[in-house]
Amino acid sequence: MSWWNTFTTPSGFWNPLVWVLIFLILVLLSYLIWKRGESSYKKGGMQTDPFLSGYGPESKEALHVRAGNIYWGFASALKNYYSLLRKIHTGIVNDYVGWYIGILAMMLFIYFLWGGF
Amino acid sequence: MSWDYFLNHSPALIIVIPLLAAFATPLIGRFSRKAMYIWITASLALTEIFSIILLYGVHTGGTMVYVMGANPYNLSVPPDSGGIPVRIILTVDSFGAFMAFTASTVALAGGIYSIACEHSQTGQEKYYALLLLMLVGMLGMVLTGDLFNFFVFLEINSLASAALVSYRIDKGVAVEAAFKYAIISSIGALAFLFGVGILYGEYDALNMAMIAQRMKFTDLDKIVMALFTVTLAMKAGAIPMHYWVPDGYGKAPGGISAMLVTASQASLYGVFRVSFTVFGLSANTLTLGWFLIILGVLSMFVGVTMALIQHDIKRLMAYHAISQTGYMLLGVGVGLATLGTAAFNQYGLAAMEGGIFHIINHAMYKGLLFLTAGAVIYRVGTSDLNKMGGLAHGMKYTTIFFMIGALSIAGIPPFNGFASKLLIYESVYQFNPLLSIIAMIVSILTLASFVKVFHSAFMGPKIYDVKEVPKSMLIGMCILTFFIILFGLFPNIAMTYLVGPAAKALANPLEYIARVLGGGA
Amino acid sequence: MLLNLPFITVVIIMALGLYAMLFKRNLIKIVIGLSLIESGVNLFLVSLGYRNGGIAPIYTNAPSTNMVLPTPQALTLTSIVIGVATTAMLLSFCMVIYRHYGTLDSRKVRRLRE
Amino acid sequence: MSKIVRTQASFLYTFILIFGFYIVAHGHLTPGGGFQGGAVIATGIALVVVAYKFDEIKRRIKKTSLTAAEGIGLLSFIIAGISGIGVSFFYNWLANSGLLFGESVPYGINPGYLNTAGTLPIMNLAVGIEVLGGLGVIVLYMLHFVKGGEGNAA
Repeated sequence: MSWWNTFTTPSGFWNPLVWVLIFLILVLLSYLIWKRGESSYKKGGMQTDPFLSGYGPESKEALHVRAGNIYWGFASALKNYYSLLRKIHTGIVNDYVGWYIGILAMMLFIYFLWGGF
Repeated sequence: MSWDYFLNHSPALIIVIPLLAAFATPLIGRFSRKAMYIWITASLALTEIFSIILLYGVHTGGTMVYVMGANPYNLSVPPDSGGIPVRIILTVDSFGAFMAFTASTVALAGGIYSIACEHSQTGQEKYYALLLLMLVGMLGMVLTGDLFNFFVFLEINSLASAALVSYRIDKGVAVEAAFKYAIISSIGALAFLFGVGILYGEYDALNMAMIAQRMKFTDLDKIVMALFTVTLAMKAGAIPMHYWVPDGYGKAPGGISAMLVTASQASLYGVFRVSFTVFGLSANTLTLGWFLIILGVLSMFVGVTMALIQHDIKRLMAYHAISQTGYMLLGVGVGLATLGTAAFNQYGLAAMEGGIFHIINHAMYKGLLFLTAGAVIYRVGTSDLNKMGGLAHGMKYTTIFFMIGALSIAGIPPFNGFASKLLIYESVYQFNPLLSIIAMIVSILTLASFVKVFHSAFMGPKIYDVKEVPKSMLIGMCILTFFIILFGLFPNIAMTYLVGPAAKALANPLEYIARVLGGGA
Repeated sequence: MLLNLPFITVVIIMALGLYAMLFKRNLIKIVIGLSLIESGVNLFLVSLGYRNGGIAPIYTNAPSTNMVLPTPQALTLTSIVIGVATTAMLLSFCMVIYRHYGTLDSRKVRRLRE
Repeated sequence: MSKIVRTQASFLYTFILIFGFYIVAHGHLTPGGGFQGGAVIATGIALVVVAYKFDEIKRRIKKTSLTAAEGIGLLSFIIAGISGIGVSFFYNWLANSGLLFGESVPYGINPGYLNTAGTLPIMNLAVGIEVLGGLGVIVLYMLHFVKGGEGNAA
């Protein structure tokens, strides 16, 4: 196994150099396709503004989605799961110790039951 | 003073250099700030060089044994001791050297980064002394061959880390985090010491090799096994004992957050060392392996789902650190569960290699991400993602570094996270397809959550008029980026020289035991 | 039975310490609980090395050579030193927390959660 | 505190220091050693701190000298360890050499000789200096809040 060789996994292989080569070729291809496109496009005209039923575009500051609103749907779909997790994360130092002691006791129990052979 | 001399004494020198540097730092800092920076950087670089010497020594000569205070230096079993290893014995096998390399690389990056990042803070000489002591703790944990010595270095590590977490008092919130971290790590260390006491009472030995050889696996040993594995898994930040991780990582200064990742991994090393070397020969490794696998899967899933809803940039990354620790526990856990069966050579060893490869990858990219988060906080002054936006206009290099780190943690080729994740997916799929599918879903969610960070912090209209961060912070990030790209493009370098030997050394405790008890020959 | 007495004490001390850490809401009391557990572990280590009728393992003017094991005592000493450092650090954290939060109640010292 | 306490404290302070250094110096012969002796010395500092007003203590005991003692003690300990690196780290090259602390010890029960044990007494001394500095600083900082500081840390 020398350093530039293919990296073998249990049922496959992985060679980053080949991947990068193919990636570069694909980038080149897409550039060529892009180059064949319409070239009369001008920056800064009416073409670039989004069309919102005739209303003027909002300012960019107002359109920026803040972090708290991203994945709102994901969080509200899993509402029960997250409310459980929020309940567990109390932030009280006694609970931190309690979880540790609890898992310790549980593992003692499990090792005694199944770890004995 | 020849090459052989440095090679033979490197296990001690790698611990002594940062220790000496730590104790001299307050004295030098009293005279000149600049001299102190040079001193810190030089000692960290020297430690890094010695970690490479250690890797070379282990690669050419096998497991190294170094006995403190003995004549000659490798006399682990003196002729008049009756076959019992005496004194403090450092035992460096490939896995230990691998961890030492990881720790000292991240410490080098974090130390250089801190020079500019903490420039205006007071009490800097204590900061750097503690930073070096934290490195000493990590190196000692991964290089020692003695359980009590492991406890001492564990305590050095956690005390120094807790003090560093509280470094920026931040209206008391950082101190609250440090208090919680110190309480939970002290009680864990005491539980570990209790286990060491039980083992000493049973087998009259503190040396790991000696205990492993004498192990009879009585009921008392099961108690010790629970104490050791649960404590060290807690210190590594596995769910459901992870509560200190977001607090500690989230409130530490940028460079320290990166180093806390490797500090947790030193505890992870402890889990693996204890389960393979000390208990691996006699215990039921299937139970132990499933314990690690279940912890790993829980950590992966709960960590990443908690990360998705965070709005504090460092807390979010801390939850990702938990989630990535899950991959390592999963990979090595599969290796442990199949240890000794035919399946081990089929896919178990590959799973272990994947888990261990993920350790160094995670240290590099999560270190880089924490450094970029620190850079963002350095310029913007807040860690709340809701208040950020448009930073890419001013901080071009930081944005590029963040993108590299984020793509790497999400397992996008050709960065290094992909290679280790691929190994874990393929080998775990053969063990149990469900686990592998969960791992892939977690990877997708990781990408989703870093898209969120990238969008809300770096994209969008210009809100803050920020400049690029100072040079020393960029150099710190550059060091870690170099390794990410190196291991990404040439995974075989890491596989041949670092990961493969480490996995084999971990899976074969008999060689470790023979080296220590063989009188150090 | 008499030789088991130290081990029974160890269990009682550690149980008391755990009780304090789990159910007491004052941060200083939590630190006290930690110190109690530490004392329990130290007592456990020292009792491990005891031999019936043994004397302290020092050769100066010793009446006999029947000595207790010195290694657990060295371990205990190290653990005590570490314990001093831990306790001092935790108590100074408590002081800073009190100055900024105005309370030492662990139910109120939780600005970090989720 | 009252005048009686203050007089007693400054009288006892010397004796506590002497006793502490005795424990440090005999660390290789009797129970005790660097940490215990240093802790005894730090109790002397604590006694003075309890007895006097905070401003007076600040004049008598300097924080900077204590932190310097801490650093010097740690450095000399590690240098004592490194000095044996020709053979191995922490190698006791002074023992049985006939130099400082270099006398050889007779086997078996003996009254104990101060001039033995090689680098161990040097390390004890270093640890003693370090611990008196470290614990002294801790005591000073903690009592700073109680006595002289902002006064809101009860």
